[in-house]
Amino acid sequence: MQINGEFQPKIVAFCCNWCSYAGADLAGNNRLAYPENVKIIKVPCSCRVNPMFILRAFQRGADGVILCGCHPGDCHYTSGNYYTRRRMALLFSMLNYLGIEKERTRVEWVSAAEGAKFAQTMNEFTEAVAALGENKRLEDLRCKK
Amino acid sequence: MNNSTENLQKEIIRSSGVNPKKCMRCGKCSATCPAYDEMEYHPHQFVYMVENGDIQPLLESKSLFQCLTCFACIERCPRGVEPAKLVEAVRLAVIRKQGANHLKADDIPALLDEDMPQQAIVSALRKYSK
Amino acid sequence: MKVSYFPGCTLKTKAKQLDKYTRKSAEVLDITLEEIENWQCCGGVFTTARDEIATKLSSVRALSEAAKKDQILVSVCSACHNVIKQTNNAMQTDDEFNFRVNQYIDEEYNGEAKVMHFLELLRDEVGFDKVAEKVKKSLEGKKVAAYYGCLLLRPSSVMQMDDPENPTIIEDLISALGGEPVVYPYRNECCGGYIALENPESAKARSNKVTESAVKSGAEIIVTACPLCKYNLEKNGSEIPVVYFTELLAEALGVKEEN
Amino acid sequence: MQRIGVFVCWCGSNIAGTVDVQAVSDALQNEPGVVFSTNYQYMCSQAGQDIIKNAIAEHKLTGIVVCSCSPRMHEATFRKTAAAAGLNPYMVEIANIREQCSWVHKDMPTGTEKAIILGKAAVAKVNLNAPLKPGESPVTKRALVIGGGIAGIQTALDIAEAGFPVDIVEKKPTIGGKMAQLDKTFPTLDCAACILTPKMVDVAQNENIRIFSYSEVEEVGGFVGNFDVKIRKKARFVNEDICTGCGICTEKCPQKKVPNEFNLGMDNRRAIYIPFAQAVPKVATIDADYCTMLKTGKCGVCSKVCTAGAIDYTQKDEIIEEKYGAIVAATGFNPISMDKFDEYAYNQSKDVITSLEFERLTNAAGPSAGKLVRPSDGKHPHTIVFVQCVGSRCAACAEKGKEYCSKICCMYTAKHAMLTRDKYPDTDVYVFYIDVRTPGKAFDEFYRRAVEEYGVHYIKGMVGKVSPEGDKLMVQASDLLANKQLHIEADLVVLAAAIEPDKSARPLATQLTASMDTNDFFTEAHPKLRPVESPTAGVFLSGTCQGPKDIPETVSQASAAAAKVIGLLAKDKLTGNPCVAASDELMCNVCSSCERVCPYGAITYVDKEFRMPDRTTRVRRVASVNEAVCQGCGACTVACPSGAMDLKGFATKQIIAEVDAICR
Repeated sequence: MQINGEFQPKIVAFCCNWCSYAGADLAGNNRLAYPENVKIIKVPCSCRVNPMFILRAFQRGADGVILCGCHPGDCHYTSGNYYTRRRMALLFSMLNYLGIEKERTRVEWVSAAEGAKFAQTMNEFTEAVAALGENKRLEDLRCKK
Repeated sequence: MNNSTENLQKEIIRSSGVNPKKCMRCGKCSATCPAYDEMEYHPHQFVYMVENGDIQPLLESKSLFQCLTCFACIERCPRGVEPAKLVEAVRLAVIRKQGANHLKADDIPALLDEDMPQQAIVSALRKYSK
Repeated sequence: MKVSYFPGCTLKTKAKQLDKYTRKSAEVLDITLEEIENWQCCGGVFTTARDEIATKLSSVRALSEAAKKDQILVSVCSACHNVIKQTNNAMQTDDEFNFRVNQYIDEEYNGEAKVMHFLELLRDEVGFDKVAEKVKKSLEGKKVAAYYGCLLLRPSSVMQMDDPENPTIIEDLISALGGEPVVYPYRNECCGGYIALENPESAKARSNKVTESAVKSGAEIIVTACPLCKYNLEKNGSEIPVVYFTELLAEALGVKEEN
Repeated sequence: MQRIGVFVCWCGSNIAGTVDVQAVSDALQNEPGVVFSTNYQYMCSQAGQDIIKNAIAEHKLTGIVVCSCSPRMHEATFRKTAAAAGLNPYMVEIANIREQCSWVHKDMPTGTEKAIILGKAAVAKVNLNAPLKPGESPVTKRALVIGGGIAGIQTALDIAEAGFPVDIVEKKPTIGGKMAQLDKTFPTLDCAACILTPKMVDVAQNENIRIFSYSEVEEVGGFVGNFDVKIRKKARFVNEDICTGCGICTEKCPQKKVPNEFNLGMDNRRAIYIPFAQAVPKVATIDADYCTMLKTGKCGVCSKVCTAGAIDYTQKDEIIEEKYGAIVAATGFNPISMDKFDEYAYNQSKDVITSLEFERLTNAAGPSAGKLVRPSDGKHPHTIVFVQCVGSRCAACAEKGKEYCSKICCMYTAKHAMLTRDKYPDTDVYVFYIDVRTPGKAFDEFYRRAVEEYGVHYIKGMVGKVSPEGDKLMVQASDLLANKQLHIEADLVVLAAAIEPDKSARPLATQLTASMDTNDFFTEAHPKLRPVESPTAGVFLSGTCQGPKDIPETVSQASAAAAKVIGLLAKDKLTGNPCVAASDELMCNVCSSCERVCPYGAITYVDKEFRMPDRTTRVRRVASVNEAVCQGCGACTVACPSGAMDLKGFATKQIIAEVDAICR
């Protein structure tokens, strides 16, 4: 998306309900700014994120997708983030193979206490994705208005 | 730590394959070492000093040539640190330098006695010379 | 049974008896020892440094030859066995070492050979019960102290011969030969090894601890598998005889020549 | 098609300061399904809630989107509002335009634009929402405690006190556990039996408690509130109801050479035995491995001397089936085997003992009647060496030791050292330590007393080798502070062996579908906030089965577990979280991928009849989610290769709709 001639990436952030969504709330409570490009979707656990969701996001024109979950060992559901870690390692390497730069995808562990980390992560991620420019891979042109 | 010490430390850690950070300072290696009384720096000190980059005193120490490579410290270390490998890596750092052989072939005849097995001479040369 | 045999340099010189009685006993036990062609000295001691390549090549060549013949590589000298087994382990587990070694040898080798000490061969392939059956002259009444030293057992993660702190393999052999094994605390402590060359006092202190401990426990004779152990214990004044375990074995099997 | 109402909150200026709320409500008005859209200053206020209620009635709304603060703040509020107006509370979605929009963005146009997108995503989701109803299940008001040590005893007593029946299953012939074997307890030095045995009696006398001693859990089925458990009551060849515990049989039994496990094999007992004088239940047990009568059919002495006629050589194992609402694991610990630590000569010398053996040696009811003597020759030891951390903090080899700190050894060794010096001031006591760890109330003071008042020699360093020589033990050790190698001639060496979970815990965890860590300790539902619950609903943890603990800590955890159990049993019905997984039976191909990833054991397989197109029926196995057990993480939904598994409230379609809305 171009706004005032400047590229504005679309970024989808999946946040687990227990740690990262609360971390994002804390960033808000502390008024820690991060780019409005980031739109958060709440999931109960990072392991709820089906690789299909990420493919769908890219298909629909997302420029970057980030997944946030509890730190390893802190998962509310004991082991969910371990599944996430393994699944995403595989998915991201496949996406990279398909031409979606690895900087466009990321898994980050953000606890409910890490508002600052959440904001900083989103700043860095948005910057990295913006630097890559628009994502053309996997995009379904039929979905474009 | 200056640059050359840091490089030396890295080299010793790489060549020995030992991670001195695993040490929990229990001293079982030194408790088990048969050559303890011959040494100025003891096995646990080798681990500690290499970890801290305090390597120069080790390079100059006679302890390097008192280790019997009996592997008792490796066997009994509760953390799998393998101090003997570190002692060996420090010793190699010394004797690999030009002209730094601790034992020279010419010195050997004077040290021999009639019954001494070849194995002793070969081992000593392996351990003390490059 | 046919196995590859790595005698080692000391067995050709100062420790001829160790070699001789190994061969004689093997014959009785239907083991054919095929000496490795053009074997070279193992180096006497394993250099643990991962970047020491050249000193380990002779072991790798011997291993490679045994592997090619699909034979177990057997040695009887503790030092040779230790060096060869540790080298083989490094070839199996240390990729960088493996890669560098393979630059120096003709045919690729990746640690395929099976390495056994003669004692292990007797225990695991022949069986001590079979050895016992062949005993002609039982060692009955003889109180024998087994001296393991360091090299047979350690590091146990690699050597995997026996419990490093409470070994039984030589004791079991002594029992199989009709003797009475004497267990004493210093049987797995170091004799001083090569330090005898430079610091004989240190070696003396180590060796005396071993022999005194054995004598106190009632031993009449000490057996070992290592020429250097034998030298150190004898040289430093052991009160009781120190012999190679193969000598007792040959004696029990009735193939020891009386001088 | 849904009829959706959108309610945009200003939150005073919190939202309205950065977001043009009118523009948001206008923009969302045009979204598919939206029939009503408005904005108001404080949606969470009574007036704001009334706006929602009225709109539901007036516009016959079927779904609601509130664009406001975080759902963590007011989702519950708005769900209640909806419910009050007759709408299913799960038809409410929140678009978080405060914490995740107005508070983190600065200028009005971008804030407004993002708020609209977040609103659109919420609308897209509500369009696919379905009314959800939390499942309900009844609660069996009875608890099962597995393990009858101090942890199990305390948990059972607390539950029973609250009025609920409790059963204790203990595999040994008596309850009491490890604490019954201890002599004194730190840091107060009161005798273990004096404080434990009254509790054991309380257990025996409490009408709400049944003890199944010499019994083991055979099978566990069901789920929270409704466990079906089979208990195997092993044959003890003595009728428990008749036996008076007089003990004549245990004196007359001619088989005298049975190692006495209560004294760790340091003396012998008979083939028929009562483990110790204060055993509960105090009934005899025949050890079938040693009983001459059971082995050869010839003897029968115990039967002849039993005036009560309690001996029954024909007794068989008995299976008891019972229903429970909650299960507490309290399986305890054991010291690890010292077989791999022969550098300390444990197997070579009788005078090298473990700390638990030391407890028995100093206990008045122990094999030496409380006199501290060497097991080998019965002589008084003059020099004692204690070695700490034997097998604890050992990362070198998993077969040898444990990577964790066993937590209790520093304190009990200080206790042993102190008591020895107190009773036998002529004894030299050395303690070799790596670190002395004494975090606990009055713990460090206790350890300092051992050093300062009792003159125990604490030496920083480890023992390398213990060599038995004659009747002495040569201890070779390092003194790290003096930088010396020490050689001490000792009479007795005491090893502080690491502790490990009881071997019965692993199979039990499998039966309970409770998870374990790599050391076979039970895992807690949350390491900080839910430390006494297993992740498996209805399964609770008490004592050392969860991790190394001393007695005070064990008792606190035992009571905490009891409180959780009481909270569960006090309910008549369990209301679940409706956002649980559900399997589409037509699509399920029984690959069991979902079952494998489920941390709660909520997924089972059931046979289901399907009508085929040709009107025949066919029975097929399909995955079935137990809604009472499922916690709604969604791991199974992603693991399912056929897409049969979905999560209510976070359905695949709903999340995809949100993705689409955001990327539009």
